[in-house]
Amino acid sequence: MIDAARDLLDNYWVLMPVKVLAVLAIFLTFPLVVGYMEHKVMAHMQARLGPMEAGRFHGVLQLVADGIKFVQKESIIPKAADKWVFALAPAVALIPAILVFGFIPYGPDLVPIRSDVGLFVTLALSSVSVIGVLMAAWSSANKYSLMGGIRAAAQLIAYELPLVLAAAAVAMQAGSADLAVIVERQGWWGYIVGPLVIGFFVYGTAALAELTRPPFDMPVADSELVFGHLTEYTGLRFAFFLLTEYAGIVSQSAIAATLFLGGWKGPFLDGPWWLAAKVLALSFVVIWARSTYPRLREDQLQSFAWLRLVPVSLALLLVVGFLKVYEVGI
Amino acid sequence: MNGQEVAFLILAVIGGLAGLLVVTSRNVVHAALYLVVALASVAGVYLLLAAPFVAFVQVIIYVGAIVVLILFGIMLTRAPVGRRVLDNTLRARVGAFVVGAGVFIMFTVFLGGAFGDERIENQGATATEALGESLFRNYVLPFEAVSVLLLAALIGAIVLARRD
Amino acid sequence: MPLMYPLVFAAFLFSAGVYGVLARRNAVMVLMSIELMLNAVNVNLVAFNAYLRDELVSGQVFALFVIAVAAAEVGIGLAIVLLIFRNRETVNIDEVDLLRW
Amino acid sequence: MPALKGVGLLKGLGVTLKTMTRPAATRQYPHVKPDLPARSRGVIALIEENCTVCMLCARECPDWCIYIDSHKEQVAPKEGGRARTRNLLDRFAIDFALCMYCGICVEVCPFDALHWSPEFEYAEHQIEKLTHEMDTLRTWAYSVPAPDPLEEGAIEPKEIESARKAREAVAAKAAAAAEQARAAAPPVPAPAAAATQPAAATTTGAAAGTATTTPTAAAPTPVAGDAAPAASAGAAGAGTTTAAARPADVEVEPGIDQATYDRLLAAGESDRTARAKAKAAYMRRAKAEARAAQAAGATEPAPAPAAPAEAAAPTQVPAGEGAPAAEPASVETPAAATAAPETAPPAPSAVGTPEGAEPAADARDPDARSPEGDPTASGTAAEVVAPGAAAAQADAEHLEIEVDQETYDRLIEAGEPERTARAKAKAAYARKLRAAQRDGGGAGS
Repeated sequence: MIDAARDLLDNYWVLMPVKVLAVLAIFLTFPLVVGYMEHKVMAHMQARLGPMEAGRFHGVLQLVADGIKFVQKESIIPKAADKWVFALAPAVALIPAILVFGFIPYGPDLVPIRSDVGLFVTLALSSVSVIGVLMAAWSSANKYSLMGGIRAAAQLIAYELPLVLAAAAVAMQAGSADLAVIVERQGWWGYIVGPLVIGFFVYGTAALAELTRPPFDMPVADSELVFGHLTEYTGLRFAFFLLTEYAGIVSQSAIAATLFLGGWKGPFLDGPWWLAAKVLALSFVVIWARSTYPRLREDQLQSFAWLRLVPVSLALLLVVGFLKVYEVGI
Repeated sequence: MNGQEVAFLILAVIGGLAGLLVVTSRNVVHAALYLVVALASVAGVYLLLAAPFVAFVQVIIYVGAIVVLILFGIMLTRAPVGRRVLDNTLRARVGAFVVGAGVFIMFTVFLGGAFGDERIENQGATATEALGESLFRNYVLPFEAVSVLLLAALIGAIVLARRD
Repeated sequence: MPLMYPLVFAAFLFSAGVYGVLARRNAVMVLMSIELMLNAVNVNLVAFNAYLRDELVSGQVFALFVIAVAAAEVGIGLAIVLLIFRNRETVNIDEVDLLRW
Repeated sequence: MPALKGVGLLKGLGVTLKTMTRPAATRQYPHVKPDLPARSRGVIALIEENCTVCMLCARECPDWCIYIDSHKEQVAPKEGGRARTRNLLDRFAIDFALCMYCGICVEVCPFDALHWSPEFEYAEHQIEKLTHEMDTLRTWAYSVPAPDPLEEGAIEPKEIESARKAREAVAAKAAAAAEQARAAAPPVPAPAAAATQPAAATTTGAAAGTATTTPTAAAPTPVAGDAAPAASAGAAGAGTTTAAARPADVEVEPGIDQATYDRLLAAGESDRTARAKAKAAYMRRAKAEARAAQAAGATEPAPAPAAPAEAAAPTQVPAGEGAPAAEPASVETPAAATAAPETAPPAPSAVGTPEGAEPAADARDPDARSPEGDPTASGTAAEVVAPGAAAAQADAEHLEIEVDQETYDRLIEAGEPERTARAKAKAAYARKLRAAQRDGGGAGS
C-alpha cells in the first residue's frame, strides 16, 4: 500500500500537483495562524484581550471573518490611479511570497523544489516584492502612497545588503547555497552556537526591516503617511497585501530557522514539526518586537543599516572566512 | 520542437515585447515595469540555458536592486508622461529605428551565417560549485578588478549625490 | 535548442536598446535602454557558454561581471541624473549641454 | 544611563512579556456589565411629578435639546379666594443626539425633577430615535440612587420639615376633634384632662407626661428610612428646631459633643472625621439651646427641662402659639445609639397617645422606632390621633411619597432588584395619589 503510494508519487505529474497543493496549504494556514497570534499576543502585551467573539473560543476565526469582510468590500480604484499597475501590484507582491514557500526544506526529504542555489532563490523572490510595493505606491496617485513607496524602496535596498551578507556567511560556513544541505550540515542546535549568532541577529533585524514591520515600519508610518503604499487599497486587494505581509513573516522566519536554527532538526524526533515550532517562535519574536519598540526615524533607520548592520555583517563574513580557512571548528 | 524550445519561445516573445515596450512606452514608470518583465524573462532564459545561479543573481541584482533604483530615481526626480518629453523628434526616432533595425538585421544575418545550424545540447544545470571554482581560481583577478570598480562606483555615487 | 534562438532574442533586445538610447531624450529612459543592451550581451554570453560546454564556465562568470558592472553603472548614472535634476530641474539630456562650449 | 548599551532593549522586551502573562485590564462589555459608580452620568432622567414647567432647563440648555410642551389648568380655590392656574406638563423630551451631557439642566432644575441616571445603554440605529420622551425619561429615574444621608447632626431640609409639620398639624387637629368628641360623652380622668392643657400649664410635665402617654405610642412619623431617604436624613438631625424658633445667630464657644464623638469612633470613623462631626453637632446643639433660651426668655420664665439628661434641647413653644407640637430635640439615648449607630434615631414626634392608640397605618415599623422616644420629654400638647386619618387628610401640597406596597411586592416577586422595585412602587403610589386628587379636585370644581 505504502509502496504503491510511493510509486504513484514518483510520477512527476502526480507529484507536482501534490507539491503545489501542499505549498498552497502551508501558505494559506501559517500566515493565518501568525495573524491570529499577532492579534492575541499584541493584545495581551497591551493588557487587552484582543478578538474574543469570532469562532466562539477566543476569536480563533477572527481572520476568517476578516477575510469574509474583505471579500464583501468594494474594490475601489482611485480615478487618478494607473489602473493596470494599481490592479497588478498586489499580485506582484503576493506571487513571489507564495513561491518562496516552495524552496524551503520542510523535512529530510520534504523539499518541494530543490535547488542548488535555494538560498539565493528565496532571497531573490523576497526582493521582488519590492516591485509590488513600488507599483502600489506610484499607481495610487496619492502623495502619501508615493512617500511611503520611496521610503520603502530606500529601506529595502539598504537592508537587502546585511540580509544577503548574513545569509552569505551561513552559505560560506555550510559550504553550500542549497537550503537542504545547509540544514543537513547543522546540528539540531543550528548555527546559533558560535560566531554566527551575530549573523542571526543581523539577519533577524534586516528581515524585520525587509518586511517593513515595526520598529522598521517607516514606509507605512500611520501617523504621518496614513498607510503608506496601502492607503488607497480596499477590499480583496488590500487583503492580498496583508496576506503578503503575514506570509513574509512566516517565510522569513522559516528561512531564518533554516539558516541559523537547524531547520527541521530537533533534539528528539526530526521532522517538519520542529520547523513549524521554530517558525512560530520566531514569528512570536517579530510580534514581540512590534509591541515593544517605538518606530525608528527615517535617518536612524538608514544610518542603522549602513553604519551598523553592513559593517557588522561584513566583519562577520571575514571572521567566518578566517575560521573556515584555518579550519577552526564552529 | 521540445518543451524546452516552446518555453524558450514563450519567454522570448514576452521578453522581446517587453523590451520593445521599454523603449516605446510614453510613461517612465510603465517603461521601468516593462523592464522588470524583460529582465525576468531573461532570467528565465538563463534557467533554460542551464545557468540557474546567473538567473537568480539576475533577479536579485536587476529586479531587486537596479529596477528599484531606477524607480527610486524616477520618483525622486519626476515621472514625466508623454511623447514630447520622453522622446526625440520624429526624424530622430526614424533614424534611431533605422539604426536599430539595421543592427538587428545585421546581427541576425551574420550570426545566422556563422551559427545557423548549431544546437545547444541538453545539459544539466551548471553547479554553483563549478562556477565558484572558476570564478575564484581562473578569474580571481577580474573579480578583484570588478570589486575595485564597485567600490569606486560606490564612492563616486556618494560624492556625486552628496549635498554639501 | 538551436543556438540561433537565444542569439536572435539577444539581438532583438540589443537593437531595442540601441533604438531606445537614440530615440529617448529622458536620461532615466536612456539608462534603462543601456540595461537592455547589457542584458542582451549577457544572454549571448550564457548561450555561448552552454553551446561550448566550457569547462571554466567563462560565459557565466563574465555574465556575472557584466551584471556587477551594470549595477555600478546604474548607481553612478542615477547619481549623475539626480545631480543634474537638482541643478537644472530637468532630466532631459538635450538640455544638458555643459560640455558644448 | 545603563551600564551596557542595549540593556534597555532587553528591558523593554521584559516589560511586554511580563504584561502578557498578566490578566487583561479590559472588561468584556456586552457579556460583563461594567461596574459603574452609582452616580455615573449616563443619561438625564426626569421625575415628571416634580416638574413645574418652569422651563429653566430648556432655556439654560446650550444645545437646545430639551423640548417641553404644557398647558394651563384652572385649579379651584380651596376655600374662598380666586381660582389659580397652574401648568401641566404635556411633553418633556430630550434629544440625546444633540445633548452634550453638560448637566446644566440638572443643575438648574429648582424642583429636583432632573437627575443624572447611570443608565447608558440607550444607543439607537436611527438618530431620530435618540429623542426620548417623558415616559422613557421617567423609567430612567428609577435607577437614580437616593441622595446621600445628610451630615451628622445636620438640619432637616426645609421641604421635609414643613411636610412633616403640616402632617403633624393635621394629625393634631384630627386628634383634638376626636378628643372633643370623646370628652363630650364619658367623664375623662384628670390626667387626661391635664394633657389637653396648653404646654405652659404642664411645667411639671414630667410626671403628667408619664402618666398620660404610653411609651409604645406610635407616632405618625413618615417612614423615612426607606421611603424617602432625604426625609430620613433630615429626621436624623439631632437638633430639630421649629421654623419659628430660629432667630438671629448666637455665639457659642466651640466644643465637642462627646457622645457623638464616641459613637462615631465606635462606628469606625476616623478620628479626624469623628472629631469634626462631633464639633459640628455640639455647635448646632449649643446654638439651638441658646436660641431656645432666648425664645423662652422672651415669653415666659423658662421651664425646667423635663428630661435633663437625655433631652438635650427641648424647644418650648409658647402656649399661645397655634402649633402645639413641642418636640424633643436631639434625643441621644444610648439605646438609640446602639439601635441606629450611623444615624441618630428618628425624632419621635412628641404626640403622646393616651390609652393605647393604635399605630398609624403607614408607620410600617413602629416598635423599632418609638420606644426610644423618651416620653418624659414629650408630654406637652399631646392629643389623640385618629389612626389612618393622617393619610386621608394629607395635604396635597405636602405630599409625602410613599411606597405602593402592592406594586412593591409584585415587582419583588417578579424578580426585580429591590431598588428598582421600590422606586417603581413609589412612582405607582404617587401616580395613584395624584389620580385620586385629580378626581377629587375635578368633582369639587
